[in-house]
Amino acid sequence: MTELKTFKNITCTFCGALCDNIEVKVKDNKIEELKNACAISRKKYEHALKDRTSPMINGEESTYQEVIEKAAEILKNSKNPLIYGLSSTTAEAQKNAVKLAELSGANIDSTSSVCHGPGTMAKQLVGMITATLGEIKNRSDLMVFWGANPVEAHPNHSKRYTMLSEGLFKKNRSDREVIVFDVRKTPTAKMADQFIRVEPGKDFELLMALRLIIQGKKPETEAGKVAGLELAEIEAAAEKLKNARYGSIFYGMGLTMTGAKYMNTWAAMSLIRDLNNDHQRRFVMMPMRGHGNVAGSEITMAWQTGYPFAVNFSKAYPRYNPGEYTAVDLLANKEVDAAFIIASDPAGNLPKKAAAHLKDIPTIILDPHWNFTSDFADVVIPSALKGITASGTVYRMDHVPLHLRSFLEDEWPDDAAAVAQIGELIENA
Amino acid sequence: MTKLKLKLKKENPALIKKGKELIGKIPVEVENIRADLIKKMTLAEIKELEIRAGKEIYQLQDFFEIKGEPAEVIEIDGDLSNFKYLGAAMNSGTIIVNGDIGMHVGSEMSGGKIEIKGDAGDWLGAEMTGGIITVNGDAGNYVGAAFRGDKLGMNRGLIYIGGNAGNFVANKMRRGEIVIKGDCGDMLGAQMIAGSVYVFGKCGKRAGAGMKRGTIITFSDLEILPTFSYNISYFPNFLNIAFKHLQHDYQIEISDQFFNSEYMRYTGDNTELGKGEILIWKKD
Amino acid sequence: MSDNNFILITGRTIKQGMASVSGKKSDNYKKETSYVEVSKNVLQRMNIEEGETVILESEAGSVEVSCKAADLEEDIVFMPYGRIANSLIGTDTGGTGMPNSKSNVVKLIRKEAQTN
Amino acid sequence: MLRLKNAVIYDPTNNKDGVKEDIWIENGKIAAEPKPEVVKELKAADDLEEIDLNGKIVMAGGVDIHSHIAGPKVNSGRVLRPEDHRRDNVARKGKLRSGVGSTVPSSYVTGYRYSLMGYTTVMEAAGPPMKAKHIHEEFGDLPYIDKGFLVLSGNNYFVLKFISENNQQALKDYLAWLINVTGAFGLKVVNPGGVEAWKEGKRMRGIDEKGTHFDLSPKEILLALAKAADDLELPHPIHLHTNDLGSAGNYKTAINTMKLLEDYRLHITHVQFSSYGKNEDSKIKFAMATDEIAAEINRQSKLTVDIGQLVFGEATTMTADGILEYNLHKLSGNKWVNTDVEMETGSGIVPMNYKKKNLVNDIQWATGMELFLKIEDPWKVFLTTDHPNAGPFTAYPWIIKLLMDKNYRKDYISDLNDKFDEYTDLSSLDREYSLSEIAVISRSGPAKALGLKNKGHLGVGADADITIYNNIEDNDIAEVFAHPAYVFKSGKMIVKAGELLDNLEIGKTLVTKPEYDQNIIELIREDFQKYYSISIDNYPVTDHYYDKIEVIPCVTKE
Repeated sequence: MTELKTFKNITCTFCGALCDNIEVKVKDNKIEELKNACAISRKKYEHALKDRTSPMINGEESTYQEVIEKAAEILKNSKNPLIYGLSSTTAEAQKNAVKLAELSGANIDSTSSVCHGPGTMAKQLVGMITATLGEIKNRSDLMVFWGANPVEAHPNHSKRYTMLSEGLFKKNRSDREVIVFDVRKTPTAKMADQFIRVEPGKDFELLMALRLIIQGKKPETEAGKVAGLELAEIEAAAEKLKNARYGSIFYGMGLTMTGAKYMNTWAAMSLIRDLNNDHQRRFVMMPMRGHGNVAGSEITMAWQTGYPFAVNFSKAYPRYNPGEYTAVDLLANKEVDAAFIIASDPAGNLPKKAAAHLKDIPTIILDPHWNFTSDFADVVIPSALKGITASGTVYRMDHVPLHLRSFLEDEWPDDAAAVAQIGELIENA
Repeated sequence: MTKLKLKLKKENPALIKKGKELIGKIPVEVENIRADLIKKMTLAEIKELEIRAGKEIYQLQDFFEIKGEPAEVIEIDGDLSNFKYLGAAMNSGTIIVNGDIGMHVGSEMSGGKIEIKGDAGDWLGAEMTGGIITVNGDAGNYVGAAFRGDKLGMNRGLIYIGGNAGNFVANKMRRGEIVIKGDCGDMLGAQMIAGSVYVFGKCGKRAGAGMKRGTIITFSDLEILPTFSYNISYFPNFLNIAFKHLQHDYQIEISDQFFNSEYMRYTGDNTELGKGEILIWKKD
Repeated sequence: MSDNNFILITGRTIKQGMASVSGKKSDNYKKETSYVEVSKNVLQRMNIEEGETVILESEAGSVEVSCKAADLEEDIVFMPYGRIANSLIGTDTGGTGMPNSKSNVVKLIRKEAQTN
Repeated sequence: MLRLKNAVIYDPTNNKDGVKEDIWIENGKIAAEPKPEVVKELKAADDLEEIDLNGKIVMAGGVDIHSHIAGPKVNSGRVLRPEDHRRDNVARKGKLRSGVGSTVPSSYVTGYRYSLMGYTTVMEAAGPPMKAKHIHEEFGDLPYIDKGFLVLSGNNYFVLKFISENNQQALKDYLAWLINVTGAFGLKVVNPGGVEAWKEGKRMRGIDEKGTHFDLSPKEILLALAKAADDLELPHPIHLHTNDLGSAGNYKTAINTMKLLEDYRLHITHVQFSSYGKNEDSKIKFAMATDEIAAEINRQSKLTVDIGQLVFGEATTMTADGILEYNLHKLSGNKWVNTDVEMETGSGIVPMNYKKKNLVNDIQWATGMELFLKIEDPWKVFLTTDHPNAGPFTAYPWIIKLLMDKNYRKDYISDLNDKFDEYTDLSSLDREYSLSEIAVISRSGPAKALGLKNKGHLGVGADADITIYNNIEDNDIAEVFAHPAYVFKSGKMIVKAGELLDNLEIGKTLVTKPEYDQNIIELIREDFQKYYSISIDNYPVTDHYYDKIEVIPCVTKE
């Protein structure tokens, strides 16, 4: 029997907040004790070693080497494959995946396209004013959550980085005003000083009205209302934004998935830009990134290809176009003839009819755990657990990189190794 | 008139099959099918013209039965809904498609004419700088738009759509005219810089969002953004001239009722320059 | 909007999060992703009991889920993000790559009403 | 062993100005000429490869002292600008990875284009310490060239805190610790105090004003940092982006700064952006101050500068100086990125298009040119475009042509704004750079200023980073420098006949490891744990991030 070993400052990879203060006690390759983990993180660690995948081809058990070779064969023989997922794996695996996409003339897209990709598209139109989380903790006197519900999606976010954190200049909750804009009174809204209910799908109109007021003009509407709100209410909200010295807006899927989609974020980014026009006032914004390393998927893809997601390699160089090379579109239009899913579950997470095409074409999945996609995948490649049995790099929602240390043993290689091996087989074929 | 006639083969390398069942189609990129280039080639060269399906390179004859002779006019039969970049960057000549076509038709074209008898995909005439595109059926999103990150969309030329169009029509448009006989989707003329768009059917949400200059003319009611101002109700003479120009120069039918008629004028987007205008026809 | 049409908001819940990391194929994941939250007033108006199975129908598909009363505005219904909610989401991204995951219109139908 | 025969060598470090000699290469280094009997043996054993250069020009590989090539800011610039890449595609070829180019190229293409131009060492000019892992990750995908990065240290909480507490020892230890844990090569100082002011919603002018929470003037910060860098014997002194950068009349701030730090080693970067006068009577307000700046540089003995030469056309401005980018955004109306990095620094990005007919752009262009021509000693002034701020690095060959050929320069001026001559002296400057002087400003000088003793020259023991150009008599100068005939990196041929060989390799990461008192970690731990958002234990760049590394020793006193 081995001794109890303690690992401090371990990074949890569940969400984009990447809390790096998890304490784990390990004995006999098992987690005995966990500290500082949120409810979701705790479940994640508890479940880590259960429900593990094993090498499978067409529903038959196989060997690791065989599944790797089969994956290479499928990608090589495909005319227009899709590589998708990436946001729950390490930057090292993401880098290798881009190389693999290049080698196999594939389309490569991350879950970002159905998550915060629209924010990145908006950034390409107007730019983005942002900060690292610690800066917001230290300075922000007004925190706005727009279509974001971190209490349920990023449970430790408020304690570590926002409302309840201790900062350099802002010490506690009473030093900060908190406003939540949302279509429903979420648990996050319940923690705020003010909840402003936005009519569903009308975020764009409200953001544009706020911009106008901040520019010193008046919105015009026949009904005297915008997004279900009286003009006076909107003016009062604008006044609060204007009174901030270092304001911050955290935005979630409530902005990126609704109505005007990326143009919502464009409007929000334009609002933030306008708010910075007063010399005394700073204002920043932050996407509430969901998956642990979804930010990393955009970062690694960008330095290798110049583009953040939705990249196509059929011409042996990268091309970019969300709406064309994004997973939902490629699958819904039935344009791809093979798919390699890396650390994701499109059958669970994409619109059902898009995921359905995966059942028709050869599909490979690389994931440590069984999920809805591995259920029908032609090839299942098992993998080590990021941040538990595998090391690597992850990028937080504010692009701060963290190194993952492994503290348990695994029988399977990690994602980075699997992807690299498939790439080598294609390259040397 | 001499013509080059292409007919899509029923069996072609783009088909994705599972056993005998057709389960999808690989995108085919045909930017080499350009009237201005083909007229200078021999038939033998045309047959071997490079065409890309996914990562594989094929020849034109792998996909099409080729008839006629090298000419300034190309006529294509078949369902080309998975074909992209037809006539992209073309500067003269004519392409006629008797069927549907995919994305990027006539993008960056500078002259010539493309006629689509069926539907067209997204990015039709994106960043075009001249020429005429007509679509009898529907068109997709980003008609006459700017590509991702670019500053300027369509900059001269005409796009006519007989059916409906998708979202982001005339996105960042700089110059030229777009005429849509049917409805269009959301974000019409978003971030438009100049030029004119006519929509005879209904417009989706947020028309003119972030527009700087330019004119959107519609003939049915429209939800106006709070960042636009109601300006005036008047009889714009310039519209009469514009309609006549569309009738004479492009043979576009325009009902008499729209001439010498009253229009409501809104200006915006007031968060930007505010010099764009939306004209809404006032039914008597 | 007609009386039983609502905007479907899909989103994360802490229990859905906990369940999703505890095995996608567990009963618990199914449980945490197969209900719809509806405003109390709407339930009352439609004469639906809490816990009752209802049918949600969108252009993309339809699902049967159980009903929860919630402190919600009457124009929306809420479902935890997951496989079942995704049956209701269409694939048209409008050229953006992003489907309408939070702005789909769904029709809420009492299952009993239908079978009867 | 490799022998490059019949080379015409321009190696200013070793006083070789067009000397016809052979160059011998062994184990990646320049070797002494072996004795005849050894040559015989090598030949017999087929261990001697010979390339006849037929009188081609040979210089050490180019050294870029200041360029933005990797890390969070550069990458954010890539994401920001799909339009920058769309028409400039590089397809996969052999082992060479694909990518995109233009002003913010992808990592692979950045390495290719430097190599194709004969540059073999590049210093990434500014890295936020907290995101250093990202820089090193990108370095792993940046082929061929040797590279290092300068860590931002002019506005860091602990820097400002220790200076305000007058604790020079702690400052020195902290800086040394920072360089060690971030894997940096040296210290970058950007608008000291001014970035903190930007975060606090304040504006500071000059170097005397105090304004921020820390109640320090830029002057106090500059003195403390310059002293610490000297005391640590860093190979490269503080690398300074001056206060008030980019604004009309800022030359006074630059000169005050130069005078303030006269007794210390100092490198002022992209000095072109710090050399503007102000003319209240003129519509554009902008004026030249190249006489004043050049005179001060000529007067000083330790000071070096690089230019940051403006290039007409597309550029992507990016700097840790957040307020500067805000100003550029207001000026241009272009898209604007700002990222404040907690406890350390800021940053901003704005795309720009410099236009030939724009008088302000013309003055900026002429400022760079005039400084090149008015600074007498080429060992004090280095070729940069502050890539991609004033223009892309791929413009270096064109700038070299402008410096070497006064007639070309005059022709070029005729394309600019009609009023050009009313605002500038450039038309009256007749100086032309010699090949030797070009070798100084593009390799020997920067290598010396960086303290890289094995770079920038072709003496025995130097790294065999060698660039071979066609002669300039029969060819266009810009063409010669844009397309070297051969490039050798660490003794291996990587470019032949203007084409990259497809043997993809990753170069070395250059770091320094100054010594410090370990107690510094305990001294900063409490504030770090409270006010950073990550643990201090997760802050250091671990060995996972280094592939090939070279530690440059901290010795400045001979």
